[in-house]
Amino acid sequence: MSITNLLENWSDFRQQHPSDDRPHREYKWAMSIDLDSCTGCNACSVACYAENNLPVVGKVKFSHGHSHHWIRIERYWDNDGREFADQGAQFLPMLCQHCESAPCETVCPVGATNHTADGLNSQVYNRCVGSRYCNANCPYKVRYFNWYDYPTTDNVWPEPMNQQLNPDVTVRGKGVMEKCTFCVQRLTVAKSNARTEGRLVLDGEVQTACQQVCPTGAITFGNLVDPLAKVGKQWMTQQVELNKDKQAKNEAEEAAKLRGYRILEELRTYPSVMYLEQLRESAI
Amino acid sequence: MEKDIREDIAWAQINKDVLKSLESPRRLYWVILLIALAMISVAVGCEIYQYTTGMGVSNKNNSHVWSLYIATFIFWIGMSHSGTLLSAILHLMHADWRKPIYRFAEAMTTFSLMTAGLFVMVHLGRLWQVYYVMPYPNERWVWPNFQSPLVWDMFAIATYLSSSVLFLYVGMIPDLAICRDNIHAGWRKKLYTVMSLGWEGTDRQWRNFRVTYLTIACFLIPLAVSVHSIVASDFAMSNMPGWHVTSFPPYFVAGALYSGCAAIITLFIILRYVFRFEEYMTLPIMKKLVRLTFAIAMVWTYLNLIEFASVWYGHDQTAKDQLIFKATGPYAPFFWAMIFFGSILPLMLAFKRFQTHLPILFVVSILLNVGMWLERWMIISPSFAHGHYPWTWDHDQWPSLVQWGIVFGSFGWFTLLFMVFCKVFPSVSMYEVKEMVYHRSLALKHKPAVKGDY
Amino acid sequence: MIENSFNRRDFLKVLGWGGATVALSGCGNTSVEDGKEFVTSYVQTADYIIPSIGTYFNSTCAQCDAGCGIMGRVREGRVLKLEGNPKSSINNGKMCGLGQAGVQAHYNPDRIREPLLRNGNKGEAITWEKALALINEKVGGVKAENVAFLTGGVSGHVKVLLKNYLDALGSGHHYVYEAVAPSIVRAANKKAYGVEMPRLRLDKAKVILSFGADFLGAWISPVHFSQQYAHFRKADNGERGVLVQVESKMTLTGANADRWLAIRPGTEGIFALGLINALAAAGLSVSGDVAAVVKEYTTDRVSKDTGVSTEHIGKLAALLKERSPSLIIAGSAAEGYAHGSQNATAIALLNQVLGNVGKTVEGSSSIPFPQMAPTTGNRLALQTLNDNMAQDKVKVLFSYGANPVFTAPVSMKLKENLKKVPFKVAFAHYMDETAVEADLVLPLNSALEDWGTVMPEYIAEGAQLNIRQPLMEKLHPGTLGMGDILLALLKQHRPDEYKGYEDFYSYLRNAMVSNKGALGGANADDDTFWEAALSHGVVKLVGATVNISSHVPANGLVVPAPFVEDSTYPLHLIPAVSASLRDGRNANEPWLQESPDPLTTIVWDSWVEMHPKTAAKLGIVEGDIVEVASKSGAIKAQVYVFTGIHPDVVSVPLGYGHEAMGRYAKGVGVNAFKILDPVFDKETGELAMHETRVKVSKAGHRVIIVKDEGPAGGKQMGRKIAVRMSSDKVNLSKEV
Amino acid sequence: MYCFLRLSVLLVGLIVSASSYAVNAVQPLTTADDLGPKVEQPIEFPHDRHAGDAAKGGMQINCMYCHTYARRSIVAGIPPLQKCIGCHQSIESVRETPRIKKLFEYWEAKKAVPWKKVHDLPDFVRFNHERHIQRFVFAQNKPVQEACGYCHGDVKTMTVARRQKPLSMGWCVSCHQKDHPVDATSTKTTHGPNDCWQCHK
Repeated sequence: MSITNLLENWSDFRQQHPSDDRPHREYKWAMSIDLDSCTGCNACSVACYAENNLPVVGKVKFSHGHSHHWIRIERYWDNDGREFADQGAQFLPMLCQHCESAPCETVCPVGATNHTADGLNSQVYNRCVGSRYCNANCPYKVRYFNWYDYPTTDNVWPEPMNQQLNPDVTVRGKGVMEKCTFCVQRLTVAKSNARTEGRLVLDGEVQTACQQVCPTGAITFGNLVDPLAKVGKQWMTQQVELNKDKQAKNEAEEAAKLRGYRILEELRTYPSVMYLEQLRESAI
Repeated sequence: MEKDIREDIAWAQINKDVLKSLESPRRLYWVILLIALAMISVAVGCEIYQYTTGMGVSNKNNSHVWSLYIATFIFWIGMSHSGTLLSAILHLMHADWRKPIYRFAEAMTTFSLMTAGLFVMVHLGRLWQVYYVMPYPNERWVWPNFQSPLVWDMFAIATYLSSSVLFLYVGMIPDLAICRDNIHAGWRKKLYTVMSLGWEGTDRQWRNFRVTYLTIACFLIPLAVSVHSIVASDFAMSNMPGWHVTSFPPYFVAGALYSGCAAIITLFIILRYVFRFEEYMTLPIMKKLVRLTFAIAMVWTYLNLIEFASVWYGHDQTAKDQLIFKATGPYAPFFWAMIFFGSILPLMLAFKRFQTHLPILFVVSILLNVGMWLERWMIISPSFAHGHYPWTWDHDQWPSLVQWGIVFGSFGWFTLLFMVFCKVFPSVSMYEVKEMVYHRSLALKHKPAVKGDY
Repeated sequence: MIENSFNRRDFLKVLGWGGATVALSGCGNTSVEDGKEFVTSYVQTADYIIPSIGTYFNSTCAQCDAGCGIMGRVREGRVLKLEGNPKSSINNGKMCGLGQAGVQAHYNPDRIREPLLRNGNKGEAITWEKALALINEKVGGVKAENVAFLTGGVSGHVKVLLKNYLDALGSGHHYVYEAVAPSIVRAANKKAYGVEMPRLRLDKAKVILSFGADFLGAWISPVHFSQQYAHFRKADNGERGVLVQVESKMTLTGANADRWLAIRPGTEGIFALGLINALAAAGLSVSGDVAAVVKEYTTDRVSKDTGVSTEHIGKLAALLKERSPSLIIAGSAAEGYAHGSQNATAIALLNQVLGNVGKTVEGSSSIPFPQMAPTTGNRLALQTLNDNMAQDKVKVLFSYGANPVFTAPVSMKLKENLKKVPFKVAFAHYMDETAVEADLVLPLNSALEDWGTVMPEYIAEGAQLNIRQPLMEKLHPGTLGMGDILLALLKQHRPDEYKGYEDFYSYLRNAMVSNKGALGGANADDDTFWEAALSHGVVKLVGATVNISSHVPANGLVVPAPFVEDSTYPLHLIPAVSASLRDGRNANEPWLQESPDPLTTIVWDSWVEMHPKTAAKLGIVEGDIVEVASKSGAIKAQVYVFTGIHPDVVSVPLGYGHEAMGRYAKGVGVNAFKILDPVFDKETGELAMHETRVKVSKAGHRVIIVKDEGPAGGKQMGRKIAVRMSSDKVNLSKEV
Repeated sequence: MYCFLRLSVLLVGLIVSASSYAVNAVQPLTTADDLGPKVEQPIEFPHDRHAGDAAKGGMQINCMYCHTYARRSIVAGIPPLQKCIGCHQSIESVRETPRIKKLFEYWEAKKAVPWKKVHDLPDFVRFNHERHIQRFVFAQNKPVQEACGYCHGDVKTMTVARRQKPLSMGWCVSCHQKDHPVDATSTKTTHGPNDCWQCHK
């Protein structure tokens, strides 16, 4: 608690985005989402409600923009002026991007949101004072604030619905910020088990709720440090590098053949979620 | 040109006039007090409702996480700069016309800071945990996040508040002594006796007094500049389009001085009437004040244009969209109102005929502050409504009555504090006015007024 | 997973203790364990039960009829979350949002908790003994043919018991009713392929042409099809299948199509024949009779009739010709008309011409236990029942797994006819519209606390019997499983035959174990077999493959010309089946109400979809409340304008507009079933869902639609957010 | 003007000295014990008889014989009634004592004993027994009672267990900042993890 130990721990509390002198040691959790497989069916979103004790706010509060969906399906149209949306829609599951240099982390006055050693963007509910600076500074607006005290609000978790609540996840009271955690409760268990057996978590050993439910397997999640992890291979083949704000491939020629990209990368947030572009057949 | 103050006022007269303000103001004073109380009760009601029900009732949402509270917070911080400007800066510059009016300006500083402080609290989702923001040895062994501009705010405001209170108090000591000697009964007597710290006006006391006062003045100026620069960095340090602007700190400071001066004009007129200070708060002084305000207004306008230009010629398309949205979107009326009140209206002050026309000045000065308040709001809300991420844009989320109620009430709170102060303490610095009169009279006797250190 | 020493039901009892002491306090940040001052402690327990570690048990999802295998996470006696059961070939460990919400059906606060007997206008609680006795008495009082049993699709042992019960009564009538079932397509398939539901191998197809089959959203077995779809989009060799969707209202599947063709409602058959013609013209060998049928469907004419441009027809024909095998699917858009059967047949014909039959359209396999095979429902059944009720032929009516009062069009006058039935029994979870009408309401166990077996209609490979087992102790002691009720009822008639079974569990166990040979447990002892079955959640059956025939009766196939303009009712109403609400049975699960509709992102309300052109013509903008009036009725709802719908069509989602059922469903949106016109498919007599013609008029005020989409709409405003590229640019085989 | 200088020099001096003190001020690495409230248990379980030293008439039973979940779950857990009975039905000597009678009453009624929590952490905290036991008992071969004792105090001398340590965050951190050898043999040491999500959920 002395200033000294503050200064010492500082670097630990403040994980910078990985550079050559500070690489991720054991784990770097990351995700990739194939927009060509994603059908926009919303299963991931509902699964997230089930896993993470998200409150159902109801029509009125939803209309005021008080909704809580840690992973939301955005639907974009791309029929410029044509009579019909005849190439369908573009669905995009948007969740916390767990940026390696997250804008939200630096601004929180009480350090309630930090970067973990595994490259997660952590949110500590009971430390949060509700200044909402983090959401103000989040370019993706994927943080959700508890505008009301949902545990005590009627018809959010009426008896016996509260028995469904997941004991591994805190039920957030009023006035705290929350967001996607990459299902950290699952990660922690997996890591603990692996540690007991004296190994690292194997690829596929742990799944996020959204990934596990996704009927088309559009979501891949895993440890970017693990050379065997599918997610790592995907990032590799797509030539998307975690600690770049401009990908070399975009200048290069073969850029046209690769469909991996990260959203609002140019803001230097270094997101941990890579998206794969949607495809459309040109023959029809 | 007319005189700032009559040289032939007897010192006794000065005491008498000023002390009178502690006794019997006009009836208007009490009316103002009542109104202020009413306004406060509104705010308190709203806050209790919000505290118990949750921030949702202020009708913010996940796109508009900040709104009027922060805007008004900045507004009050800005207001606080006037005092420092008048007393500290002008003091160092030996502009002696400030003497009759700096006291209440300093009071303003203090009280607007107190009001601003309240908004930080009102804004928090978990007000009951606010102490997490302060660094103190605790059983959790954790510190606040020193990277966060909000923590800097906390420090800056705390320091600024404490030192400006000190400044106000120290500057008051001789006058408190006067009060002590002229009031013969009641709690006031005790109060003044204690507060005047046994001031006798000996030569030594005066010397130390001057040094201390000077020291604090020097100390205060950098503080004043830093405090609003830090508030500015709340925004400049973030990556929101419309906030991420390098020129914000000077821009904010200018705006702060601006609204401060405008507020001084307003209060100048009120006090002059309520406490019958016509002899001291004279029109020539007002004229100087108005000119100062005009100058600052132009500086602010200039910085405003700089901001627009830097956005416009910068390569950031998002920020550009944001600017266009401000000027054309649902916020356009307020945006243009801000431009009008902030940059067009002050042009009036350039004309002599208005510079001393109190009714007009009263209205104008208030409108200037409305403009300043709008400026703060226009910095906050449009950026939330139209940020980086189109899917979460939200153009029709307006602050609820709860928010308006609390903002409204804060003005009552400020007025109450200020008015009570003016009734309990001399709102015109007697000893400095005496100095002023003395020097003027010397000057009259065709002696060059002594400048420099004395 | 479950070791023998430990009795399955004791285990539930034991775990019940943990569940009992769950409290949720609201102050600050808490968890379900907050305010729980006791340590979870057991009398005795199995060593796989470790406090704070979830145990998974397999069962079967009951949210829709697809019969996905589920895997429930149980902790301290409470089921917390459902995952897919990897062992089930239907969903291979995956799930849909609807299935996820199963826990909310289980924990739903509006479930009925004890038997209710009508007393005037309200139900009063009675004991089960009383209830069953009452049924016995009532049934005894009438002739057997006056007893009617209305159910949704049933299968497995419950079906067996049900049949036995009806036999015991002396053949009462069993009506199997499903409000939104592909019954016309089934009939057409039967004719064309010899099987009602052939296996569609999306994963083998290179091109899929779907006529309004929402196989990614709500059609038959969406989770299964979604998995195949993923493989179809990205085959192992990196080939990417092409999906073309032809329909008048964009479905979720349409939103994922490479080309979505807005077709004039009802002209799907014409389009199919036109394609055959175009293919023949392009040199595809077509048998003479077929050629004769299609010869006048020239591309120009088809384009004129269907509103699809000749260019697209040409391209599509070319695509189908060069990329084989393809797969043509007839969905609700094709079958929803009075000539639905012809449409479906024409589409089947296209499949046959393209030689897909046997390649991407495969025969299913026969089921060793026909008595357990699923009986699929249709709308005709309700018609018949309704007529019988109207003629006072029904004295006692049982209703199970169906909510006809909600799903029947007003034109049927079902509610009135119900009144003529002296004694109505509803087996229900909620006080839904039908239960409200009933005289006796019997509360059922939720699917997560019930025993049973399910045999899904659509099974990906082979045949399988899904186990449904309790994941936790009953929430409400007053509820019973359907199996238990039927068993009790049977005991009234055949006591000696069933007295051996203390409850449905013992019956089920016995029935399974005694057949273990056929259930693939020939050389396991009873317990091992039984426990294995429970822990797998599915029992694989060996069923002979039914060979699929391919002789679509081409000659005599006529598809009527497109609809003539109707000046009073200019628009077609398409009642959309949403992936989450379906026919409305799940409307009381808040997660589903709050998860935005994929295309419109609207929540907590129903809406009227409309093309901008139509809206402009009617002077309507988004958010206007309009009245949608058909010959049979009218509903009011908010308008959502978008380009995913044909200008001649308006669409309203089904499943909303409950007048009862529970706090989350009641009064949310409007019920589109109500205003459907009584038009029927000529061959099957099924209600033609898409035949309703409507007129739309402003009903005055305007509202702000509650949806997730912001003011930017679906636009990205120059940001690089959701990016799309042409598929010939990438080489998927290189990808991981 | 001199006084002015003097004053500022004084101020600067003050600040410097204060901060230099703050920088070097070292915190104690563990905070003082803090005795928790007495908890009324349904059966007054004598830990000292079961786990206590033989000298003091204890049975020296390993903590994990009863709290068997500690090494494989985040909670240490209470043994099922089964387990108590397992031993006690063959211990005739104490069969008739009131506590054991009570125990058997529960058993006959097939009712679980409603043991109360003694060490109750806030619900936003995830304390993982498994990790600590694995680390200190199995990796470092620390005696079980010592390892458990770090947080639970000297239970083997108590009858009904009672909280002894503050269980405050600072208290946890104080230990997580210590360096411990990774296992019994190696000289390599590491300190406990200090990122928030390790313990906060």
